[in-house]
Amino acid sequence: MKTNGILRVVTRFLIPLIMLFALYIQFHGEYSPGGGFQAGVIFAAAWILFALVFGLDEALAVIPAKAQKVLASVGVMLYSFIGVLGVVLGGRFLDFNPLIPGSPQGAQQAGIILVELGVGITVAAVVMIVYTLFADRLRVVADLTREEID
Amino acid sequence: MSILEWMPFSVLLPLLAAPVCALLPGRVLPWLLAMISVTASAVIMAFVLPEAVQAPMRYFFGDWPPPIGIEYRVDAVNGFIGLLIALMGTVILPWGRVSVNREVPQRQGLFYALFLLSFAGLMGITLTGDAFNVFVFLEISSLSTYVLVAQGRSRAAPLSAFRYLVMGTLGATFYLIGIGLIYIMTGTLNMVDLAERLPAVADSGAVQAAFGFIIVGIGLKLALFPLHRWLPGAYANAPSAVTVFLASTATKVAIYVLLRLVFTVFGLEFVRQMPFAEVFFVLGVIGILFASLWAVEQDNAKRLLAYSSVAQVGYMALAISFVSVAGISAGLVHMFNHALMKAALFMCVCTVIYQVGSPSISAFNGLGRKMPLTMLAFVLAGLSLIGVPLTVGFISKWLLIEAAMDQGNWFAVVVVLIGSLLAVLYIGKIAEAAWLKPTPEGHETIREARPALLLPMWLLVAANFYFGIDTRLTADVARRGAEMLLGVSP
Amino acid sequence: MAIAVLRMRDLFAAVMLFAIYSLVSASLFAVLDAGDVALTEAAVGAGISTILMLVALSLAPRHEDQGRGRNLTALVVVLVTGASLVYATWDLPPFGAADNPIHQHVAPYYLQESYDDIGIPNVVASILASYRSIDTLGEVYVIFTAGIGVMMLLGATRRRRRQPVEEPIEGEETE
Amino acid sequence: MDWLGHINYWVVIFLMMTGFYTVIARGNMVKIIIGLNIFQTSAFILFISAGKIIGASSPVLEKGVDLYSNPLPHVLILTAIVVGVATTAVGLALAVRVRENYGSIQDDRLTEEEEAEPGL
Amino acid sequence: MSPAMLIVALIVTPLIGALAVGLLGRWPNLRETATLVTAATLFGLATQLIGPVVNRFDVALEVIEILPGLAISFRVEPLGLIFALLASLLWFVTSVYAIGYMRGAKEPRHTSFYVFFAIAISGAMGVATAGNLLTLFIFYEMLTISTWPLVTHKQNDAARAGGRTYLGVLLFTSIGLLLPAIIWTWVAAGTTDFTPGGILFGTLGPTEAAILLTLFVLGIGKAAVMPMHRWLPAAMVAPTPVSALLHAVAVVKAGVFTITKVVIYIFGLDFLANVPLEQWLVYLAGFTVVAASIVALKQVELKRMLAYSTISQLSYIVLAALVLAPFAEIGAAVHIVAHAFGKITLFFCAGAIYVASKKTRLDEIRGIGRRMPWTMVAFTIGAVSMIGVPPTAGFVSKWYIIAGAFQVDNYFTLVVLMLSTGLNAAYFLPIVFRAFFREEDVKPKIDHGEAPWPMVAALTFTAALVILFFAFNGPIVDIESRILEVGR
Repeated sequence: MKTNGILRVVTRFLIPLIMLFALYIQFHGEYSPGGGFQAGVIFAAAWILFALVFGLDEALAVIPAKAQKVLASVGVMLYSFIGVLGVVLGGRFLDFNPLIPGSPQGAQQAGIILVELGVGITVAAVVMIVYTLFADRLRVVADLTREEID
Repeated sequence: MSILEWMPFSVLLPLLAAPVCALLPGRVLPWLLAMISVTASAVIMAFVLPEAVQAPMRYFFGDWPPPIGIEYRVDAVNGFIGLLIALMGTVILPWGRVSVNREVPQRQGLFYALFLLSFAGLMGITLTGDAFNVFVFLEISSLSTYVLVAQGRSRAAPLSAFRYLVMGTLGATFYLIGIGLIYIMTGTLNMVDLAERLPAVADSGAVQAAFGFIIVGIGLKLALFPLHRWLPGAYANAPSAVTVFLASTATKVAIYVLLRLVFTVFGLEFVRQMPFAEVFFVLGVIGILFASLWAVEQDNAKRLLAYSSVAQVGYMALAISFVSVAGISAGLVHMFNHALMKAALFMCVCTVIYQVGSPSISAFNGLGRKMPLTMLAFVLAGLSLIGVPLTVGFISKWLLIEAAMDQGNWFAVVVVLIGSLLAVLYIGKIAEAAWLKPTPEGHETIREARPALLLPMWLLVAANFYFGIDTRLTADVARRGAEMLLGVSP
Repeated sequence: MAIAVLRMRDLFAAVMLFAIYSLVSASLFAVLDAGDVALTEAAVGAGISTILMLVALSLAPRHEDQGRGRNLTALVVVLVTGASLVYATWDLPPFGAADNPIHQHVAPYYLQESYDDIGIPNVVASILASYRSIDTLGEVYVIFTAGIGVMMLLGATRRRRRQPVEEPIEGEETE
Repeated sequence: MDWLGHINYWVVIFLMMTGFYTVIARGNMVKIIIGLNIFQTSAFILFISAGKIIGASSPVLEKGVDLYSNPLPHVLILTAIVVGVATTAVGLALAVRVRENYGSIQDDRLTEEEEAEPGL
Repeated sequence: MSPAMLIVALIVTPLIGALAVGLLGRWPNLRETATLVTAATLFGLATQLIGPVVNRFDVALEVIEILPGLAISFRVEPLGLIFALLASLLWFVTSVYAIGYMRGAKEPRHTSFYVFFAIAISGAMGVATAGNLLTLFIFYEMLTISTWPLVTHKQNDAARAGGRTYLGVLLFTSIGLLLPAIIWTWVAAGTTDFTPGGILFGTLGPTEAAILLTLFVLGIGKAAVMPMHRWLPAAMVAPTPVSALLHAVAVVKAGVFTITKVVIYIFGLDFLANVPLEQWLVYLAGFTVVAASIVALKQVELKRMLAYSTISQLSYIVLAALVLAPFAEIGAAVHIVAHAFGKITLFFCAGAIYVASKKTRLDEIRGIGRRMPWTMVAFTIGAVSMIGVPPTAGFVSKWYIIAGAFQVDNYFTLVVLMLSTGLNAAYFLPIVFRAFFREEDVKPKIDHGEAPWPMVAALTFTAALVILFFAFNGPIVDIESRILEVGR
């Protein structure tokens, strides 16, 4: 697959588009179907496509495994942090109203955007992690069989 | 902050700690963080319970009142279970550290993160007042548990974990379908709200089927006979710390969910119309007898105790099947007591495995002389399982038999007693090997376990006796809880 | 479709059929006014799950062994479950009617009040991220759990490459 | 009894049971996971179809529309789908490990091996 | 010390002793001194209770409520006092004997032997002073479990098998039958306190009461009423001092003591008289008396023969308790003491023979009376007491039982007593005859004399007790008659 020039060109063209689409879904979720989860999946799909076409090592050079792990944690921590912030500012857990005093609607929207961002980050990171690990395992098996044949 | 505002943090603290834990390097820091958050959770629950017994404590997430939002609603029953889980976590973590170091030498940050998730999931299931939220937290705890089980060192560990995953997912989906059906009939997911709206539509096939699906779904999690097939493998092949934690908490939470949904949500009148009591009675009886017999047959000490756990679930099912205050409080007390004794027993067996390297009963030969403290703890906890007086097991048996006699159900009395006698057999099998058989060749160098393993074990053994003598906490709170579940004013 | 999936002994084809099944479900969701769900199902069922299964399959034999042909117990269990569900449906409110109980309680609040409360038109997003945000927090944690779970299960690959066959140690040394 | 109004449910049940059978008939592990997915997806369809109101539109508020389908099932099922994919990922990872340990993912063949395991 | 504190002291002293013995395990002489000192202290403490009980002080103590209305409580009444006195006295004697035996027979693990022995005595003290069924059950089980390591002391295959039967039967009966009986009593009467006159009157129908009584009689497996007697012969694998503990000091006595207490303080004589099937239990006990004697007749090993003799003698006590006549109740209580003195003597003798000559079979002891005159004279005294001939303790108790049977015209009991007296004579007298009046036909492998002196001293002392009890039984009978005085 790596040698197929047309595919590489098309992919190079497609990936930014997909990522853009992901961002659209991420931040437009309030107005149309979509949100953090779908965005995360699509973003990760773009990365996976990249990995399929250009190889896993290339893809890992862009977003290393370590970064994936950190990102996955950062996402949930962001979500939880917003929740705790509500408590710190005198409300309940995941209460967005205290975030921007005086403007409940604005506060709610801010809360939702941040929370969805947390979702998106974690989902994208986890999907990448899972793919990386499976694909990596695949390579190991391939290596092993090659050694056996040799 | 008032105690009400702290209450959800008994779930949230371990949950918040999990991602941090996953990133921490080394062996000490992740453990320390897990330990701190679990202990904090226990402390919070200890403060929550006395207030929750007086009147239910309600916490609205996002300040949205239910049924629009989701609430945590803690009363005598789930406050009690929550405290139990948190306490077990607090005792098991320091014990588990040593064995985890050997069994999961790498990536302990992830391991403890999963442990925290599993713990937080169980706590979340316990405290929540929303039927769908139960499903979400159930999945957090289940998923992390599957992975934890697969960390066992034996070859079969991933296989057992896979079996557990399949059964667990089936159970969760059954539960989901059940919840879906009652949601379709009522339009709400909040448990209290459901309880108010269900009677109007109770006389429909949909609600009856929902009841059935929920029972089967939880029954799978509960390892209620005949849905227990996943349990022995999972318990036997999981890492020691996970086995001990699972054995003392997971099935208890499942029973709690069952009680909550059956009695609070569906309500006593509905339950009386369904063949609930009969089915649970029959399954409980068969479970006690068969699982005890299987336990007697086992040559692997961990499997033996796992089958014993299935039998103990049978006791709880039997207690619930009486649908009386006496019966349900007996069930609740037994839940607490069984956690204490099974955790202690599994700790002893796993300590032996740690020191000797084999779980087969022949490995116990002559250990009474080599590891006297461990084996003495085993015998004492075993006596508790059998139901010898001054132990918690005796209290359980007493209350259970009393509840059965209240109903004039002599058959149940006989079954409970036969169960006890079978427990004599399977505990006796190990005790005899340990104390009366000669030490085999090659075992001369075995020494007593280190204090880090012995102390929590003996703490639990002491608790077995303390709560066998002072039953104010267990019996009183359980009675309150049972009265509340059945809607009987004290 | 589903029957075809389960009769298929070639696992690769089974997975492909499963992907198509997911897409059909997704379009079904879309028809049922569940745009968010449709999008998710398409991304997950047809996308992620399929990719994962394909990768997993390449790690395993592609053809299913000739196992036990029919499993009678399983069939009975399934039929009983199915029958009880059919029994349940007799009392379910008819499909798509606006006066079903599900539409009378709680849901109207969301539809009528959420714009005032939160100010965004996508009610699903409002519920997801605000009204029932603790559920969603749980959901993110489930994903996170799966992530670190898979890491825990398959993460040791790089180390293993050098020592390919690592049997679990049985009967370890004593202290 | 308006059976036309229920036929939708029955299709769902049929799908559900197909998935369920695949799971408990205990064949190949990957197939079991596919079965689980089918089982779950059909349960999702049940939820979503319960939320549908004929003639209503998607629950994204617009001016001039006052009949919307019920948004709550959508939320629940979104969560459930996510849970489902998480389970699938873990399940497949476990299957890979089983395959490495036993060289097979044929579930029905592995039972005896599991029970013979000493279980450390 | 206040009487209530005395109760605590009675139970705690042996435990302290056990601890001391455990700690002193490395120095045998100190260790055994600790045992003896503890035993002597215990007996002293027990005698302190005589005054209060005779003067009708209420000696009671409530420790803690386990469940609402269900407390661990203690109350000393005449029957319990006798049991406590008996057990503590014989513990001392047995300890002296055990020192000789354990060293003479070269048994292993002396320390654990003394430790568990002391714990068992603590259990016996708890049984003796229990104020309700729950408390009694707790200590009853403690006694069962702490004697298991003693029974299996030899740790070989035979010991394991014997221990399995021992624990199996005792736990089966106590958990399977006695515990439900206790809970039933609790459910029916709302209390399990031992109350003069009984607590069950008016709460149970006659049939239910009959079933409950059956549960009690069979559930108290330590009383070894057939068919729950198997554990006693099985326990013969243990060293002889353990047999003494089982047969005379604590275990079987705890069984018959419990039955007597249940009959008097839980059911009440008046209530029981109206219970149908009560007669049936009398027949069962009578059957056990005769059947066990016949089995004893066929034994070839001395200790097994003595075991079956115990089964038979225990049922005397059960039988006497169930005759429901005032004199018979006194007879039951007195027989607990009388049999204890007699049987401990016999076991001491059997042990002495074993230590001195390694002989265990009846046919081996021809002419042994000449080598071991003290032992065999003591044996004769014990045997005569078992048969019930004056001037021995056995005569006193039989006398009261027969008088009781006459009080209520229970001729079945009379016939049983006659028959068993004959049978007792038939299996004991040939031994005595063989020991003294036959020549040794084979020269023994070991040229032996008497056993070590502590053993001889102990058995001489108990034999003397058998005779003395005949002469000075007044105080005991006095105390015993208090039970009935209070009860009526």
